[in-house]
Amino acid sequence: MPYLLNTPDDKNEMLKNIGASSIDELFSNIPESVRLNRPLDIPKALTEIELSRHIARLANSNLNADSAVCFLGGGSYDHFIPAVVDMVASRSEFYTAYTPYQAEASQGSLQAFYEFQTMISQLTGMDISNSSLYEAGSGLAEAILMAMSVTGRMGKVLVAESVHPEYRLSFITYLANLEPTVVTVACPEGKMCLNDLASKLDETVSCVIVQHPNFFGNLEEVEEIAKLVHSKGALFIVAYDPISLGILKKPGEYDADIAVAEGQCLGNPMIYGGPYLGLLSCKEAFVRKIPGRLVGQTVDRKGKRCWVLTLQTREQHIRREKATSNICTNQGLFALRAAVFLAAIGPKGLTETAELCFRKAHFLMDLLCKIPGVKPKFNLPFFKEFTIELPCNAQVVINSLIDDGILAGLSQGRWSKDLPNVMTIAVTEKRTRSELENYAAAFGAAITAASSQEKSKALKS
Amino acid sequence: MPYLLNTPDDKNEMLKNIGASSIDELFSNIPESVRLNRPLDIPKALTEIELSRHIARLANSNLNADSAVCFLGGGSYDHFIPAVVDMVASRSEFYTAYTPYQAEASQGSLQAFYEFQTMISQLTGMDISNSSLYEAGSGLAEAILMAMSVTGRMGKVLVAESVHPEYRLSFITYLANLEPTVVTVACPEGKMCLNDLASKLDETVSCVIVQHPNFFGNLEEVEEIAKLVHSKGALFIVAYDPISLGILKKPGEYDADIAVAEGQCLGNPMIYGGPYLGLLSCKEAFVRKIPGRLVGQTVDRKGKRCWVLTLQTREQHIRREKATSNICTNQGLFALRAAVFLAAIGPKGLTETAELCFRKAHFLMDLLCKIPGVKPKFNLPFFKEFTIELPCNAQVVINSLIDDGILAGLSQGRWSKDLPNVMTIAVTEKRTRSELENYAAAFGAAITAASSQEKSKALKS
Amino acid sequence: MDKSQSTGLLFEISHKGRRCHLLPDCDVPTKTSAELLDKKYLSNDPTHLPEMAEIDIVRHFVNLSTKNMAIDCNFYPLGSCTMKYNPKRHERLGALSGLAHVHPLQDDQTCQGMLEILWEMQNYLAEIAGLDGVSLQPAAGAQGELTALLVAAAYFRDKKEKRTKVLIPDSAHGTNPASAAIAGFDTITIKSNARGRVDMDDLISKIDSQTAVFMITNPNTLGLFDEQIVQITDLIHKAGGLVYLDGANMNAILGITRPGDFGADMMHYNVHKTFTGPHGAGGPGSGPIAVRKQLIPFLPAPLIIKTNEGFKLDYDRPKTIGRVRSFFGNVGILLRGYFYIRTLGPDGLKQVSQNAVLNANYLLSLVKEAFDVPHGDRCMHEFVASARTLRRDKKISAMDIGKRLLDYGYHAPTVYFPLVVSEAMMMEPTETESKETLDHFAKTLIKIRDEDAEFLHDAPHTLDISRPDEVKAAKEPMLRWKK
Amino acid sequence: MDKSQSTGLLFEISHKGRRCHLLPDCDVPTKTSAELLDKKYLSNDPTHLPEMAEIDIVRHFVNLSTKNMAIDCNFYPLGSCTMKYNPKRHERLGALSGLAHVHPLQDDQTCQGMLEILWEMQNYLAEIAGLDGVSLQPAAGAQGELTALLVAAAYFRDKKEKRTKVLIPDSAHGTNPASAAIAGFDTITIKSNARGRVDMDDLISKIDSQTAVFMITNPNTLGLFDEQIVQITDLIHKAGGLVYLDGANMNAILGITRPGDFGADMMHYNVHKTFTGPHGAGGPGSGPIAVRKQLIPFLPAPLIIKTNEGFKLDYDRPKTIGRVRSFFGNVGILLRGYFYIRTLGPDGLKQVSQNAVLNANYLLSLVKEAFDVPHGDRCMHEFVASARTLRRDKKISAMDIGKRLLDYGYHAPTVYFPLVVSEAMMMEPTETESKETLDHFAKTLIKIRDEDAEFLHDAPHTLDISRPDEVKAAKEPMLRWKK
Ligand SMILES: Cc1ncc(COP(=O)(O)O)c(C=O)c1O
Ligand SMILES: Cc1ncc(COP(=O)(O)O)c(C=O)c1O
Repeated sequence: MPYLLNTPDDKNEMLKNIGASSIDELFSNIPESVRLNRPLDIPKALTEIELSRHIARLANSNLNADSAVCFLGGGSYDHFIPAVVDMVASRSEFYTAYTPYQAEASQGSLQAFYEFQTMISQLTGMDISNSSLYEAGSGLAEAILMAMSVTGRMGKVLVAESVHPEYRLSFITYLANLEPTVVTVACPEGKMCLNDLASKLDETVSCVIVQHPNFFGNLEEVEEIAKLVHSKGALFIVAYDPISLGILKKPGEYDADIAVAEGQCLGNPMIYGGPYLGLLSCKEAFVRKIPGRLVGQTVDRKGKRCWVLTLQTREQHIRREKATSNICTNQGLFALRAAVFLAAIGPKGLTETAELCFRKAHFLMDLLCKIPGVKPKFNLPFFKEFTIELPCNAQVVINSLIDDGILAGLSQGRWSKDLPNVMTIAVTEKRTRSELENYAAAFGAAITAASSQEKSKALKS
Repeated sequence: MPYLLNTPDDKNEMLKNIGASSIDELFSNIPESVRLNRPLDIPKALTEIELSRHIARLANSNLNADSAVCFLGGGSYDHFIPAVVDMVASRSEFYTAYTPYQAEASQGSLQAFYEFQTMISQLTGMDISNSSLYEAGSGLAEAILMAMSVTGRMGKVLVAESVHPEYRLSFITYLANLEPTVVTVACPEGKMCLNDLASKLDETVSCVIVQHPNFFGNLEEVEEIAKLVHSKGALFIVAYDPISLGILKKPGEYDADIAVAEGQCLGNPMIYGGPYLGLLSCKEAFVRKIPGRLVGQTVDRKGKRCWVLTLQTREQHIRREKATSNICTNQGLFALRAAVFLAAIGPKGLTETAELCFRKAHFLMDLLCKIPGVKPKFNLPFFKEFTIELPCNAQVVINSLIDDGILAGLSQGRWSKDLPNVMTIAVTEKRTRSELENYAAAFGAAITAASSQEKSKALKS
Repeated sequence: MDKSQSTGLLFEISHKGRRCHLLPDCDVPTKTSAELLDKKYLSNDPTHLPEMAEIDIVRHFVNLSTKNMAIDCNFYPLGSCTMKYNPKRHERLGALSGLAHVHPLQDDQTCQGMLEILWEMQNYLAEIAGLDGVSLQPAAGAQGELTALLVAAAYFRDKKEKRTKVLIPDSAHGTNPASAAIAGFDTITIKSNARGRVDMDDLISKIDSQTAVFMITNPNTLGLFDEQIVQITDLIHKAGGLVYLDGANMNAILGITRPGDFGADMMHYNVHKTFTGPHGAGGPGSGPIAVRKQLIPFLPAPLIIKTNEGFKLDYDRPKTIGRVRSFFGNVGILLRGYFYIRTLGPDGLKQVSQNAVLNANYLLSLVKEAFDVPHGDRCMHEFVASARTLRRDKKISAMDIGKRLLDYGYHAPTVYFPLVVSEAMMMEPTETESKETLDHFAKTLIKIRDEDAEFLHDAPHTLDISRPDEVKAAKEPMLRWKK
Repeated sequence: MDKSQSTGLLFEISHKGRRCHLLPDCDVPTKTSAELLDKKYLSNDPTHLPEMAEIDIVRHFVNLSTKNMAIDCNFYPLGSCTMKYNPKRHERLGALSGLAHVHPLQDDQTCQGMLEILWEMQNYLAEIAGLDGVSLQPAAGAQGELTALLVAAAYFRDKKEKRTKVLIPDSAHGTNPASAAIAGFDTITIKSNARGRVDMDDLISKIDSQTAVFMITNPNTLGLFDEQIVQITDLIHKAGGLVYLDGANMNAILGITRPGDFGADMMHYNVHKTFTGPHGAGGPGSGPIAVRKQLIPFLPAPLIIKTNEGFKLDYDRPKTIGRVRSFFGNVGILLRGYFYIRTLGPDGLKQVSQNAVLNANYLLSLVKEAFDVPHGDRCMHEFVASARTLRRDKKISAMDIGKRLLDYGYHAPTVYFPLVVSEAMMMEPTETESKETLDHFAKTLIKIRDEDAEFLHDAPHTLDISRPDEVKAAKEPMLRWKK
């Protein structure tokens, strides 16, 4: 059996030393009545050769961003991952270590996490950052719990309708049995309606959550929102796109209180949704309310600079039910990947990447909107993702582009019955002009086909 | 520019310290007349994103053992490479180190090479092994030079016709300007003709070279050959297949003097022919004549066991034109891979692998020979590779199987005009029964098609 | 050997103008963001990231890495963490483009292979649990706990029962009460008895009509299988409550007994423990939950179902609690769990537990000669020794021993947990270690016991640092580098 | 930290019955080898390989690896070896199935992408050399030398000229004379003059009608560009000989001057040096050769040609010397060279040499304050310092300094080569190092110079071992483990 080291001889010697006559005897205080007296009903063992063949077959059956041209976004993006990121993350010492509880045996990871915390703070212009949460959806839930604790307000939590529907559902689920109710602020024109916000904002509101750029790709009026929110003493929680900060104002510049993001775009593969990387940074004043692990700098007994997990009294293993969060295992390896990514891309690279995304997305938007019947859904500024309205069902168009090797975009109809003809398209720095032009051509053909099909269906019925 | 670290400011400071006014000045003693005063005519620089796209496109255009079912052999085989081999070889400390000249800074590699030397000795049953040569063809050339030196004989070198034609050509080329002449021993029935050997063997012969299993896959009569060769005081050099030693007699068991092999099969990718791994092991008596690097055990100044490059007076950097070989850079990383592979496969795994190859090859041979017109070319025992005769041109059949995703085998017509209808097929442990059955079915169909085409051609002409 | 040149902070190594990742020139004629966007959106503050060359980054992180201990380098008997070997084939297969580069919102028809693997994984985990339904969504054990408690709350709400209490043994992991709190429950602590099991009297006295869930870790954090389990689950069920199994210790019972069979209604797995997801110096994990039939309607959406047209994400779950995160789950870790289960098969998984328990008992048999082991001579996959006598007699603490072990190339056991044992040293060897390793380790422990106390207080002596000042770290928190 | 548990020899760790790589059951009904083969073929001797589990193998080699210094961890200024950074993208791309798993005997039509890359590589190397034809076949620099000399021999044979001598400067690398010997030539040594260049008088006196080839390394192993080169190549050509350039030092002159332009007729590249193939602790390398038009017919077969039906391996070369190895060449290293050339482009390659030379001169300017640098204030990509004064005055040798550098985290320079400088320390920083690194390194060198001689004789002090007994190793050779 692979991974098991005891030979029959070993076992006998060990049992002798233990004073047991058999391995079964070691399980004797498991009541007979609850023993499983049959083999588990799972498939029989595979050798590495067999497993590799089996998995290669299944993997090959999936379209993916290497085998197709990917325009999907919605929180997960086909950004380029420099090889140096994979190389560092594949170091045994990093990926097969546990949480750095023994500081002396973990200075490598502790220092890397401290660098991660610093870079996330630098990136966002916020004071401090924790050393990761699971991903953005539950990260927002943590941010809300934190805001409740900071403000002491158990009233409403306001969220823009333009926040990713899966993020919204995540924190609504987290809060289901707690006092606050989550109230949605309308976004009739693709971004948060400031009037609706003003009308719902009062002194019981602990926080307001906005995503910027939002789920449609549009930019929000974050500066005005921040002022409004702060005028009622609530906290402003923003969900940002880390890559966008190569161009756009940082959360710290527009006075966000807590900045949360999905860090997948920072050197992490899309891998069907996870593991991803929840980023949370905030103002210094909230430091003792922050969820998750924090690495701090200190000195050892000889005065040498070093790093440790700190402020652990916030955490569940000490504070139990009074902890700031229940999180234990976080996303260490992916925080490391993000740290390497940020060091590799640097300030110039981030700006260039953001600018490439921006220009290519706008180029594609322009191309698509030349197709008869296709038009921007909103007339709002956007970054790398945009939303258009088609003259036909978006999912039909998306399906028909699969054969062209194109993962064309997200149909908003998936989340909203009112938007069957609306789709959102993401463009990263990896896309080339010819990919964009081919896409537009295929898109045009698909629209023509789909429209005529719809018409003939309509005629028939 | 990637990989260049000096910024303009750095350069200025450095030039100041050097006392030069410009970088150009540093090149001033290159005569003007021979300067290249234009840019090199090579394509412009690509970023990592662009290079990755470019290479992925070219790589995808190649059939390979992952995308096709591979039955090609002839010295390079599609054996399975356990993941642990890649993992160890990707350790920065191993693959980005230089030759271990500074023993203190190289104990990792030195110990690994010592383990490699030991395992190659264990595998072959020979006394000692060096720490690698380039590959098998030039490895045989080195073995011949060594045999000349050991025996002091500058007369003939005898080689079986059944030795890999590229190996034969390699050492013939090496020896072109030296005294010995290479004489071929005939193999009319697919293995070395002992009578022909006896007739050509005399006291001037330094060595006799046999490959076992040979280029057709057949087993040679190594024990009888050894006796014959030794009876005239010549050395017996055998080229073996390392995997075959899970079943077959070891070179040490049949009294070979020098055993050479292609170590690609020991955990190294086929990668279109190289880098591969030349294995050379021999009797202890020849130790000071051995080509290439040797790692030896010793102690450090505190008596601690350690390892160093040793017997360097054999080598070119000390002995110059009198060295046992001109080899300097060898195949360190691939020797490491082989060491990991051998540790991973272990004695049982090697036997099981050999047995799987053997049985699957024999199964396929039986299946193919049920196809009308297909028959074994020789009636000789074989290991994992066998040679059959078709009723039509072998290359035509091979070409027609490409569309079935099958790399079908080697046409012997490539090397020998007399054998257009003969092909050699290799089967490794990776092949499954259904692959073999599919292959036989496709093969049968291809033969039918090819034969009828040949017939109609023949009719027409 | 000095490594300080490359292991300063990135920000100290940073050099103005250095670049690593270069971007292609823009190949579209579109205007720039400065031209197209209103100034109010554009940052006025330059990005303050370090400026590094690739070689600097590599040297920095490679040299940093060697300051870690890790399974691939060291025996790592960290109790409750199941630090088993992470097979290298998992990393190779998990990196295949057809898995690693699948977008989470791809349509089902474009990723049938992925869905097949995950659907199978749902089934395997249900079978191993002896339960009926599985959600692969939770990102780690703690989130699995929370998810299951939210499911329980929804279940009771659906049944119109108002139950507010979650009962938790004092030996439980901190995530249990923390999760209960977020799920809106009051937590009631249940005492352990002298044998390290649930104190039945205390339990019985605390069960009432408000009892929603009893959370039990079995084998518990002392490495003991609570043989009262059937009685306990009966009691809870009779009171109308549900039993939750914290599955962190599943490595002891795979294929031997199943939580569903001994009365648990819900549980989480730590795939990163039991099914060997690499721990990554603190994650990622994956914490799928398994539940009994009546709770399935409340599981988060989507689940994967098999239909005539292939595998599908099923969102049509009217009673679902919703979701606890975006996207499907921590697929990368689930894949590794799948690879592992497929590699071992039914017989192999059972042998995993048999050998994990054998190794722990063997280590216990070696260690008990030198250290107190308060809960007896037998254990499941781990046990808790105590340095209390040593502390009393020689002022040598569990921490001292743990730190000194580092010098000898062994990671420390989990110390000071569970809280119910003083000077606790919780040791979990796992099944992927050899008898030789355990022999050596035990010898080293005994050797350390006999070393000088002062010397031990200053241990480790051969690592890069020793005994960081944690008080200072917490009092004057420095959580980031600043110029 | 103690690593001895896992870094004993594999054979000592081996444990009877352990397994790592398991094989599937046989799925064909065929008989076994024991049934089908005559007993005389079957081994009677069980295989004596170590028996290991995967975790044992991983811990062993991972811990062993940390006993190496390497570019990814340390500045490695080993002269003549061009220890430049090995880009990580190369490893990723080189591992693609469509490259790594192509069989060498696949038909041309099945691997056009591979052939395209290699055909391009032939062209790039010809252009960089300023020569006309390229063979990618040789496995390393030494084999490139041999191949080219065999080509030269065939060329003269074809011309019916009997030329037996190869002239080689005394500063040349040992492979030069060793290759000449195998190619059947007599080697004649040419002196260096006081300026480290070819002694023209000696050269002229040794040129005669027997002169086949003059092998020159330029820049030479002292890091000096011999500005007499045009005069030298003219002399050789006039005598009817050919000029061979040892291209180990091409890193100094990429895009600045070309061997073909300064009169070389043949050369080899060390792709593993100049074009950054990872050195792998001793290989693999790749040593392609470039030659002038009249020599092309003699190059080994096959070359790649471009035809209307695509790229082809051309074996139809009637005058070819044959081949020097099986299969195409060290493709894995050639691919990395191709990746590198494509990443840098024409301007980048020139900057490589400019910065390599700048770095070497800068380091020289720092080092010369403390050490002799016998051949002056300027150099190309490397220079040779000498510890001769230090040796005389303080009994500190080049070896002592090299060994002490290890303690400081720097690999030693090449010591005692070239032979023409006593107490030589040959330093080649390469272009992939920063000014900061050079500053630090130079400071360290100067610091070492002032350390105690006795202390230095025993250096290194902080590595795993110190000063192995090489005499013992050679006198009583132990080349393998035995029970
Ligand atoms: C007993 C127990 N329960 C729960 C957890 C929490 O699991 P996770 O860290 O995956 O969130 C752990 C792990 O640390 C544990 O040991
Ligand atoms: C100047 C010089 N020539 C030739 C060689 C031989 O090259 P290789 O080691 O690739 O065979 C070397 C490298 O060691 C060298 O430095």
